[in-house]
Amino acid sequence: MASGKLPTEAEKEQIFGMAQTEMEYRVELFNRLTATCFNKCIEKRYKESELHLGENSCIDRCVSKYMQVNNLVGQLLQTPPM
Amino acid sequence: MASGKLPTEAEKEQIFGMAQTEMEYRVELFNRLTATCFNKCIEKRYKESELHLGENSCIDRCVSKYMQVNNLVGQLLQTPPM
Amino acid sequence: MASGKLPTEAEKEQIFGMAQTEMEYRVELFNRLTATCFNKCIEKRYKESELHLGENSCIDRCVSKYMQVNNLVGQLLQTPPM
Amino acid sequence: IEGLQMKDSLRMYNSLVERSFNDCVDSFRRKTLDKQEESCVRKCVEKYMKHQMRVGMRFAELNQGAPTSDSD
Amino acid sequence: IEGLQMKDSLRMYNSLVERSFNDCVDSFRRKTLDKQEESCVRKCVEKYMKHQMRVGMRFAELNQGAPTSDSD
Amino acid sequence: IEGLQMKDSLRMYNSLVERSFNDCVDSFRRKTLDKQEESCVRKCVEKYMKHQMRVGMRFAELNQGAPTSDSD
Repeated sequence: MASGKLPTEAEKEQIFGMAQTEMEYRVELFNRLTATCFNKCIEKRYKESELHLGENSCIDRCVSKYMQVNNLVGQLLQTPPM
Repeated sequence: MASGKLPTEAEKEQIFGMAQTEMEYRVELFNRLTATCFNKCIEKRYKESELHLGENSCIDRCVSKYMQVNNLVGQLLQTPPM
Repeated sequence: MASGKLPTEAEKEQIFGMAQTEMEYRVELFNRLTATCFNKCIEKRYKESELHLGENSCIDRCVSKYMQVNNLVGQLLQTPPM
Repeated sequence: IEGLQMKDSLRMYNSLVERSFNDCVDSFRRKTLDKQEESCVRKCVEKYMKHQMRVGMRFAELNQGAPTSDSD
Repeated sequence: IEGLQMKDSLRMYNSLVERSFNDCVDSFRRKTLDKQEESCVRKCVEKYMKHQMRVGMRFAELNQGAPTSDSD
Repeated sequence: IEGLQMKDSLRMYNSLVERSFNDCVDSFRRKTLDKQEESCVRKCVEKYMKHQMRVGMRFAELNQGAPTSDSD
Protein backbone atom coordinates (compact mmCIF):
# COMPACT_ATOMS: atom_id res chain seq x y z
CA MET A 1 0.00 0.00 0.00
CA ALA A 2 1.47 3.37 -1.02
CA SER A 3 2.20 5.55 1.98
CA GLY A 4 0.21 8.76 2.28
CA LYS A 5 -2.74 7.30 0.40
CA LEU A 6 -5.97 5.91 1.70
CA PRO A 7 -6.45 2.21 0.98
CA THR A 8 -8.79 1.38 -1.89
CA GLU A 9 -11.77 -0.91 -1.44
CA ALA A 10 -9.81 -3.87 -2.88
CA GLU A 11 -6.90 -3.23 -0.52
CA LYS A 12 -9.25 -2.99 2.44
CA GLU A 13 -10.75 -6.35 1.52
CA GLN A 14 -7.33 -7.93 1.20
CA ILE A 15 -6.24 -6.58 4.58
CA PHE A 16 -9.44 -7.85 6.15
CA GLY A 17 -8.93 -11.25 4.54
CA MET A 18 -5.39 -11.48 5.89
CA ALA A 19 -6.51 -10.48 9.36
CA GLN A 20 -9.18 -13.17 9.28
CA THR A 21 -6.74 -15.84 8.10
CA GLU A 22 -4.31 -14.79 10.84
CA MET A 23 -7.06 -15.06 13.43
CA GLU A 24 -8.15 -18.47 12.20
CA TYR A 25 -4.52 -19.59 12.41
CA ARG A 26 -4.22 -18.44 16.02
CA VAL A 27 -7.51 -20.03 17.00
CA GLU A 28 -6.39 -23.34 15.51
CA LEU A 29 -3.00 -23.08 17.23
CA PHE A 30 -4.73 -22.45 20.56
CA ASN A 31 -7.16 -25.35 20.07
CA ARG A 32 -4.44 -27.84 19.16
CA LEU A 33 -2.23 -26.62 22.01
CA THR A 34 -5.10 -26.97 24.49
CA ALA A 35 -6.02 -30.49 23.38
CA THR A 36 -2.38 -31.63 23.22
CA CYS A 37 -1.49 -30.36 26.69
CA PHE A 38 -4.67 -31.86 28.12
CA ASN A 39 -3.59 -35.24 26.74
CA LYS A 40 -0.05 -34.85 28.08
CA CYS A 41 -0.81 -33.40 31.52
CA ILE A 42 -4.25 -34.34 32.80
CA GLU A 43 -5.14 -37.55 34.60
CA LYS A 44 -7.81 -39.37 32.68
CA ARG A 45 -9.45 -41.07 35.65
CA TYR A 46 -11.20 -37.82 36.62
CA LYS A 47 -11.34 -38.50 40.35
CA GLU A 48 -11.57 -34.82 41.17
CA SER A 49 -12.79 -31.75 39.39
CA GLU A 50 -9.84 -29.61 40.53
CA LEU A 51 -6.48 -29.44 38.78
CA HIS A 52 -3.82 -30.54 41.25
CA LEU A 53 -0.39 -28.96 41.66
CA GLY A 54 1.41 -31.37 39.36
CA GLU A 55 -1.12 -30.84 36.60
CA ASN A 56 -0.92 -27.07 36.90
CA SER A 57 2.85 -26.92 36.57
CA CYS A 58 2.76 -29.46 33.76
CA ILE A 59 0.30 -27.21 31.87
CA ASP A 60 2.57 -24.17 32.27
CA ARG A 61 5.60 -26.00 30.96
CA CYS A 62 3.63 -27.70 28.21
CA VAL A 63 2.36 -24.36 26.86
CA SER A 64 5.87 -22.94 27.01
CA LYS A 65 7.42 -25.90 25.19
CA TYR A 66 4.63 -26.03 22.61
CA MET A 67 5.22 -22.40 21.71
CA GLN A 68 8.94 -23.08 21.40
CA VAL A 69 8.24 -25.94 19.00
CA ASN A 70 5.89 -23.62 17.12
CA ASN A 71 8.64 -21.02 16.74
CA LEU A 72 11.25 -23.61 15.81
CA VAL A 73 9.07 -25.10 13.08
CA GLY A 74 8.47 -21.57 11.79
CA GLN A 75 12.23 -20.99 11.51
CA LEU A 76 12.84 -24.35 9.84
CA LEU A 77 10.18 -23.83 7.19
CA GLN A 78 11.65 -20.48 6.24
CA THR A 79 15.17 -21.80 5.69
CA PRO A 80 14.75 -24.70 3.26
CA PRO A 81 16.84 -27.74 4.26
CA MET A 82 20.18 -27.73 2.44
CA MET B 1 -36.69 -8.31 15.72
CA ALA B 2 -39.65 -6.04 16.46
CA SER B 3 -42.97 -7.88 16.34
CA GLY B 4 -45.40 -6.88 13.67
CA LYS B 5 -42.63 -5.70 11.34
CA LEU B 6 -41.06 -7.39 8.38
CA PRO B 7 -37.39 -8.25 8.89
CA THR B 8 -34.91 -5.94 7.19
CA GLU B 9 -32.27 -7.24 4.80
CA ALA B 10 -29.66 -7.17 7.59
CA GLU B 11 -31.93 -9.11 9.92
CA LYS B 12 -32.65 -11.68 7.23
CA GLU B 13 -28.94 -12.18 6.70
CA GLN B 14 -28.36 -12.62 10.42
CA ILE B 15 -31.16 -15.16 10.70
CA PHE B 16 -29.78 -17.04 7.72
CA GLY B 17 -26.29 -16.99 9.23
CA MET B 18 -27.58 -18.39 12.53
CA ALA B 19 -29.50 -21.13 10.76
CA GLN B 20 -26.36 -22.08 8.83
CA THR B 21 -24.22 -22.17 12.00
CA GLU B 22 -26.88 -24.30 13.70
CA MET B 23 -26.87 -26.70 10.76
CA GLU B 24 -23.09 -26.94 10.72
CA TYR B 25 -23.18 -27.68 14.43
CA ARG B 26 -25.66 -30.51 13.96
CA VAL B 27 -23.73 -31.97 11.04
CA GLU B 28 -20.54 -31.99 13.10
CA LEU B 29 -22.37 -33.54 16.08
CA PHE B 30 -23.73 -36.27 13.81
CA ASN B 31 -20.33 -36.94 12.23
CA ARG B 32 -18.51 -37.19 15.55
CA LEU B 33 -21.29 -39.35 17.01
CA THR B 34 -21.15 -41.68 14.00
CA ALA B 35 -17.38 -42.07 14.11
CA THR B 36 -17.28 -42.49 17.89
CA CYS B 37 -19.99 -45.17 17.99
CA PHE B 38 -18.35 -46.99 15.08
CA ASN B 39 -15.14 -47.12 17.13
CA LYS B 40 -16.95 -48.30 20.26
CA CYS B 41 -19.34 -50.83 18.71
CA ILE B 42 -18.08 -52.29 15.45
CA GLU B 43 -15.67 -55.21 15.12
CA LYS B 44 -12.61 -54.11 13.26
CA ARG B 45 -11.82 -57.44 11.66
CA TYR B 46 -14.58 -56.99 9.10
CA LYS B 47 -15.37 -60.66 8.61
CA GLU B 48 -18.87 -59.92 7.39
CA SER B 49 -20.58 -57.01 5.74
CA GLU B 50 -23.69 -57.26 7.91
CA LEU B 51 -24.07 -55.69 11.34
CA HIS B 52 -24.78 -58.47 13.82
CA LEU B 53 -27.27 -58.31 16.69
CA GLY B 54 -24.75 -57.23 19.31
CA GLU B 55 -23.47 -54.42 17.11
CA ASN B 56 -26.97 -53.17 16.39
CA SER B 57 -28.00 -52.92 20.02
CA CYS B 58 -24.64 -51.38 20.90
CA ILE B 59 -25.25 -48.67 18.27
CA ASP B 60 -28.70 -47.85 19.67
CA ARG B 61 -27.38 -47.50 23.21
CA CYS B 62 -24.30 -45.62 22.06
CA VAL B 63 -26.38 -42.98 20.24
CA SER B 64 -28.65 -42.65 23.27
CA LYS B 65 -25.75 -42.23 25.71
CA TYR B 66 -23.89 -39.86 23.41
CA MET B 67 -26.91 -37.58 23.22
CA GLN B 68 -27.20 -37.68 27.01
CA VAL B 69 -23.57 -36.63 27.34
CA ASN B 70 -24.27 -33.91 24.78
CA ASN B 71 -27.15 -32.59 26.88
CA LEU B 72 -25.22 -32.86 30.12
CA VAL B 73 -22.26 -30.92 28.74
CA GLY B 74 -24.71 -28.28 27.50
CA GLN B 75 -26.14 -27.91 31.03
CA LEU B 76 -22.70 -27.78 32.63
CA LEU B 77 -21.43 -25.07 30.30
CA GLN B 78 -24.42 -22.88 31.07
CA THR B 79 -23.93 -22.97 34.83
CA PRO B 80 -20.34 -21.85 35.34
CA PRO B 81 -18.45 -24.02 37.86
CA MET B 82 -18.07 -21.91 40.99
CA MET C 1 -25.71 -25.44 -19.68
CA ALA C 2 -27.17 -25.13 -23.20
CA SER C 3 -24.54 -25.68 -25.89
CA GLY C 4 -23.74 -22.74 -28.11
CA LYS C 5 -24.65 -20.22 -25.43
CA LEU C 6 -22.49 -18.22 -23.14
CA PRO C 7 -22.92 -19.09 -19.44
CA THR C 8 -24.98 -16.64 -17.42
CA GLU C 9 -23.64 -15.04 -14.24
CA ALA C 10 -25.47 -17.62 -12.09
CA GLU C 11 -24.04 -20.47 -14.11
CA LYS C 12 -20.55 -19.01 -13.84
CA GLU C 13 -20.93 -18.82 -10.08
CA GLN C 14 -22.12 -22.41 -9.88
CA ILE C 15 -19.21 -23.62 -12.01
CA PHE C 16 -16.78 -21.68 -9.85
CA GLY C 17 -18.38 -23.14 -6.69
CA MET C 18 -18.04 -26.68 -8.02
CA ALA C 19 -14.43 -26.10 -8.99
CA GLN C 20 -13.70 -24.83 -5.50
CA THR C 21 -15.43 -27.80 -3.85
CA GLU C 22 -13.47 -30.15 -6.12
CA MET C 23 -10.22 -28.45 -5.16
CA GLU C 24 -11.02 -28.59 -1.46
CA TYR C 25 -11.76 -32.29 -1.85
CA ARG C 26 -8.40 -32.94 -3.53
CA VAL C 27 -6.52 -30.92 -0.92
CA GLU C 28 -8.16 -32.90 1.87
CA LEU C 29 -7.45 -36.19 0.09
CA PHE C 30 -3.78 -35.20 -0.27
CA ASN C 31 -3.51 -34.13 3.36
CA ARG C 32 -5.06 -37.30 4.73
CA LEU C 33 -2.95 -39.43 2.38
CA THR C 34 0.21 -37.63 3.47
CA ALA C 35 -0.50 -37.99 7.19
CA THR C 36 -1.61 -41.63 6.86
CA CYS C 37 1.45 -42.72 4.88
CA PHE C 38 3.73 -40.85 7.29
CA ASN C 39 2.20 -42.86 10.14
CA LYS C 40 2.51 -46.14 8.25
CA CYS C 41 6.01 -45.69 6.74
CA ILE C 42 8.21 -43.33 8.75
CA GLU C 43 10.26 -44.29 11.80
CA LYS C 44 9.19 -42.21 14.74
CA ARG C 45 12.52 -42.15 16.52
CA TYR C 46 13.84 -39.53 14.09
CA LYS C 47 17.49 -40.54 14.26
CA GLU C 48 18.24 -39.05 10.87
CA SER C 49 16.76 -36.31 8.76
CA GLU C 50 17.00 -38.31 5.52
CA LEU C 51 14.41 -40.79 4.32
CA HIS C 52 16.09 -44.16 3.98
CA LEU C 53 15.52 -46.65 1.16
CA GLY C 54 12.88 -48.69 2.98
CA GLU C 55 10.91 -45.57 3.85
CA ASN C 56 11.03 -44.30 0.28
CA SER C 57 9.69 -47.48 -1.25
CA CYS C 58 7.09 -47.77 1.48
CA ILE C 59 5.86 -44.25 0.62
CA ASP C 60 5.54 -45.10 -3.09
CA ARG C 61 3.51 -48.22 -2.39
CA CYS C 62 1.45 -46.50 0.28
CA VAL C 63 0.40 -43.72 -2.10
CA SER C 64 -0.44 -46.27 -4.76
CA LYS C 65 -2.53 -48.41 -2.41
CA TYR C 66 -4.25 -45.41 -0.87
CA MET C 67 -5.37 -44.23 -4.30
CA GLN C 68 -6.67 -47.73 -5.06
CA VAL C 69 -8.70 -47.70 -1.86
CA ASN C 70 -9.95 -44.24 -2.82
CA ASN C 71 -11.12 -45.52 -6.20
CA LEU C 72 -12.66 -48.65 -4.71
CA VAL C 73 -14.64 -46.68 -2.15
CA GLY C 74 -15.83 -44.41 -4.94
CA GLN C 75 -17.13 -47.43 -6.89
CA LEU C 76 -18.80 -48.93 -3.82
CA LEU C 77 -20.65 -45.76 -2.93
CA GLN C 78 -22.05 -45.47 -6.44
CA THR C 79 -23.51 -48.96 -6.48
CA PRO C 80 -25.68 -49.16 -3.38
CA PRO C 81 -25.22 -52.42 -1.46
CA MET C 82 -27.84 -54.98 -2.47
CA ILE D 1 -26.78 -24.88 1.60
CA GLU D 2 -26.48 -27.35 -1.28
CA GLY D 3 -22.77 -26.54 -1.44
CA LEU D 4 -22.50 -27.26 2.27
CA GLN D 5 -24.07 -30.71 1.88
CA MET D 6 -21.75 -31.48 -1.03
CA LYS D 7 -18.72 -30.42 0.99
CA ASP D 8 -19.88 -32.44 3.93
CA SER D 9 -20.42 -35.64 1.96
CA LEU D 10 -16.96 -35.24 0.41
CA ARG D 11 -15.46 -34.95 3.88
CA MET D 12 -17.34 -38.09 4.94
CA TYR D 13 -16.04 -39.82 1.83
CA ASN D 14 -12.44 -38.86 2.60
CA SER D 15 -12.75 -40.00 6.19
CA LEU D 16 -14.19 -43.35 5.11
CA VAL D 17 -11.28 -43.88 2.71
CA GLU D 18 -8.82 -43.08 5.49
CA ARG D 19 -10.58 -45.37 7.96
CA SER D 20 -10.81 -48.38 5.65
CA PHE D 21 -7.20 -47.89 4.52
CA ASN D 22 -6.00 -47.73 8.12
CA ASP D 23 -7.99 -50.76 9.23
CA CYS D 24 -7.30 -52.93 6.17
CA VAL D 25 -3.87 -52.12 4.74
CA ASP D 26 -0.75 -52.80 6.74
CA SER D 27 1.70 -54.38 4.36
CA PHE D 28 3.72 -52.36 1.88
CA ARG D 29 5.61 -55.10 0.07
CA ARG D 30 3.54 -54.59 -3.07
CA LYS D 31 1.99 -51.59 -4.66
CA THR D 32 -1.40 -53.11 -5.40
CA LEU D 33 -4.09 -54.30 -3.01
CA ASP D 34 -4.25 -58.05 -2.56
CA LYS D 35 -7.57 -59.96 -2.50
CA GLN D 36 -7.77 -59.95 1.26
CA GLU D 37 -7.21 -56.22 1.58
CA GLU D 38 -9.77 -55.49 -1.11
CA SER D 39 -12.36 -57.71 0.56
CA CYS D 40 -11.65 -56.03 3.90
CA VAL D 41 -12.20 -52.58 2.37
CA ARG D 42 -15.50 -53.72 0.81
CA LYS D 43 -16.80 -55.04 4.13
CA CYS D 44 -15.61 -51.99 6.02
CA VAL D 45 -17.41 -49.64 3.64
CA GLU D 46 -20.62 -51.68 3.68
CA LYS D 47 -20.60 -51.92 7.45
CA TYR D 48 -19.88 -48.23 7.77
CA MET D 49 -22.80 -47.27 5.52
CA LYS D 50 -25.19 -49.54 7.41
CA HIS D 51 -23.89 -48.20 10.70
CA GLN D 52 -24.34 -44.63 9.53
CA MET D 53 -27.88 -45.31 8.41
CA ARG D 54 -28.81 -46.81 11.79
CA VAL D 55 -27.18 -43.93 13.67
CA GLY D 56 -29.12 -41.53 11.44
CA MET D 57 -32.43 -43.17 12.34
CA ARG D 58 -31.76 -43.13 16.08
CA PHE D 59 -30.47 -39.57 15.90
CA ALA D 60 -33.63 -38.43 14.11
CA GLU D 61 -35.83 -40.20 16.67
CA LEU D 62 -34.07 -38.57 19.60
CA ASN D 63 -34.29 -35.17 17.95
CA GLN D 64 -38.03 -35.58 17.58
CA GLY D 65 -38.47 -36.84 21.10
CA ALA D 66 -39.97 -40.05 19.77
CA PRO D 67 -39.95 -43.06 22.09
CA THR D 68 -37.23 -45.62 21.26
CA SER D 69 -37.92 -49.33 21.00
CA ASP D 70 -34.97 -50.47 23.11
CA SER D 71 -35.89 -50.64 26.79
CA ASP D 72 -33.30 -49.48 29.30
CA ILE E 1 -16.00 -12.24 13.01
CA GLU E 2 -18.76 -12.83 15.51
CA GLY E 3 -19.94 -15.71 13.35
CA LEU E 4 -16.44 -17.14 13.41
CA GLN E 5 -16.29 -17.06 17.22
CA MET E 6 -19.69 -18.73 17.42
CA LYS E 7 -18.58 -21.45 15.01
CA ASP E 8 -15.38 -21.95 16.92
CA SER E 9 -17.06 -22.30 20.29
CA LEU E 10 -19.52 -24.82 18.83
CA ARG E 11 -16.58 -26.85 17.50
CA MET E 12 -14.98 -26.72 20.96
CA TYR E 13 -18.26 -27.82 22.47
CA ASN E 14 -18.52 -30.80 20.10
CA SER E 15 -14.95 -31.85 20.78
CA LEU E 16 -15.52 -31.68 24.55
CA VAL E 17 -18.60 -33.89 24.23
CA GLU E 18 -16.61 -36.40 22.18
CA ARG E 19 -13.70 -36.37 24.63
CA SER E 20 -15.78 -36.84 27.77
CA PHE E 21 -17.85 -39.55 26.10
CA ASN E 22 -14.71 -41.39 25.00
CA ASP E 23 -13.03 -41.13 28.38
CA CYS E 24 -16.09 -41.90 30.52
CA VAL E 25 -18.42 -44.26 28.65
CA ASP E 26 -17.32 -47.78 27.79
CA SER E 27 -20.22 -50.00 28.62
CA PHE E 28 -23.23 -50.36 26.34
CA ARG E 29 -25.40 -52.71 28.35
CA ARG E 30 -27.88 -49.94 29.11
CA LYS E 31 -29.06 -46.96 27.17
CA THR E 32 -28.82 -44.43 29.97
CA LEU E 33 -25.75 -43.10 31.75
CA ASP E 34 -25.18 -44.59 35.19
CA LYS E 35 -24.16 -42.45 38.21
CA GLN E 36 -20.49 -43.17 37.77
CA GLU E 37 -20.44 -42.22 34.11
CA GLU E 38 -22.35 -39.04 34.78
CA SER E 39 -19.99 -38.05 37.58
CA CYS E 40 -17.02 -38.79 35.32
CA VAL E 41 -18.42 -36.54 32.57
CA ARG E 42 -19.00 -33.72 35.09
CA LYS E 43 -15.43 -33.88 36.35
CA CYS E 44 -14.01 -34.17 32.86
CA VAL E 45 -15.87 -31.05 31.72
CA GLU E 46 -14.90 -29.06 34.82
CA LYS E 47 -11.27 -30.06 34.51
CA TYR E 48 -11.26 -29.26 30.82
CA MET E 49 -12.67 -25.78 31.37
CA LYS E 50 -10.13 -25.03 34.11
CA HIS E 51 -7.37 -26.42 31.94
CA GLN E 52 -8.45 -24.28 29.02
CA MET E 53 -8.56 -21.17 31.14
CA ARG E 54 -5.02 -21.77 32.41
CA VAL E 55 -3.73 -22.47 28.91
CA GLY E 56 -5.40 -19.27 27.76
CA MET E 57 -3.59 -17.21 30.42
CA ARG E 58 -0.19 -18.69 29.62
CA PHE E 59 -0.82 -18.34 25.90
CA ALA E 60 -1.72 -14.67 26.30
CA GLU E 61 1.40 -14.02 28.45
CA LEU E 62 3.69 -15.60 25.88
CA ASN E 63 2.08 -13.63 23.08
CA GLN E 64 2.73 -10.41 24.93
CA GLY E 65 6.27 -11.39 25.82
CA ALA E 66 5.44 -11.03 29.51
CA PRO E 67 7.71 -12.80 31.99
CA THR E 68 6.27 -16.05 33.34
CA SER E 69 6.25 -16.92 37.01
CA ASP E 70 7.56 -20.47 36.61
CA SER E 71 11.36 -20.55 36.69
CA ASP E 72 13.08 -22.95 34.31
CA ILE F 1 -8.29 -19.30 -4.26
CA GLU F 2 -5.12 -17.68 -2.98
CA GLY F 3 -6.79 -17.31 0.39
CA LEU F 4 -7.66 -20.99 0.34
CA GLN F 5 -4.03 -22.01 -0.32
CA MET F 6 -2.86 -19.74 2.48
CA LYS F 7 -5.39 -21.23 4.89
CA ASP F 8 -4.43 -24.72 3.85
CA SER F 9 -0.72 -24.20 4.36
CA LEU F 10 -1.40 -22.71 7.80
CA ARG F 11 -3.39 -25.80 8.71
CA MET F 12 -0.52 -28.00 7.49
CA TYR F 13 1.86 -25.90 9.56
CA ASN F 14 -0.25 -26.31 12.70
CA SER F 15 -0.55 -30.05 12.21
CA LEU F 16 3.22 -30.37 11.76
CA VAL F 17 3.83 -28.48 15.01
CA GLU F 18 1.39 -30.77 16.81
CA ARG F 19 2.94 -33.90 15.33
CA SER F 20 6.54 -33.00 16.13
CA PHE F 21 5.57 -31.88 19.64
CA ASN F 22 3.72 -35.14 20.27
CA ASP F 23 6.51 -37.32 18.92
CA CYS F 24 9.42 -35.42 20.51
CA VAL F 25 8.32 -33.89 23.82
CA ASP F 26 7.31 -36.09 26.72
CA SER F 27 8.95 -34.61 29.76
CA PHE F 28 7.57 -31.58 31.56
CA ARG F 29 10.15 -31.09 34.27
CA ARG F 30 11.47 -27.95 32.59
CA LYS F 31 9.85 -25.23 30.59
CA THR F 32 12.42 -25.09 27.80
CA LEU F 33 13.25 -27.67 25.16
CA ASP F 34 16.45 -29.60 25.83
CA LYS F 35 19.03 -30.34 23.08
CA GLN F 36 17.62 -33.77 22.37
CA GLU F 37 14.05 -32.57 22.00
CA GLU F 38 15.13 -29.74 19.72
CA SER F 39 17.16 -32.09 17.54
CA CYS F 40 14.21 -34.48 17.37
CA VAL F 41 11.88 -31.68 16.23
CA ARG F 42 14.37 -30.63 13.52
CA LYS F 43 14.62 -34.15 12.14
CA CYS F 44 10.88 -34.68 12.32
CA VAL F 45 10.21 -31.50 10.35
CA GLU F 46 12.86 -32.28 7.72
CA LYS F 47 11.61 -35.81 7.31
CA TYR F 48 8.05 -34.62 7.06
CA MET F 49 8.86 -32.11 4.36
CA LYS F 50 10.77 -34.69 2.33
CA HIS F 51 7.98 -37.18 2.83
CA GLN F 52 5.40 -34.66 1.70
CA MET F 53 7.39 -33.82 -1.41
CA ARG F 54 7.66 -37.47 -2.38
CA VAL F 55 3.97 -38.07 -1.76
CA GLY F 56 3.23 -35.01 -3.89
CA MET F 57 5.24 -36.40 -6.83
CA ARG F 58 3.56 -39.82 -6.67
CA PHE F 59 0.16 -38.24 -6.24
CA ALA F 60 0.69 -36.07 -9.32
CA GLU F 61 1.89 -39.06 -11.37
CA LEU F 62 -1.16 -41.13 -10.46
CA ASN F 63 -3.48 -38.24 -11.26
CA GLN F 64 -1.95 -37.94 -14.72
CA GLY F 65 -2.05 -41.69 -15.29
CA ALA F 66 1.73 -41.71 -15.80
CA PRO F 67 3.50 -45.03 -15.36
CA THR F 68 5.28 -45.41 -12.04
CA SER F 69 8.85 -46.63 -11.75
CA ASP F 70 8.21 -49.12 -8.96
CA SER F 71 7.23 -52.51 -10.35
CA ASP F 72 4.55 -54.42 -8.49
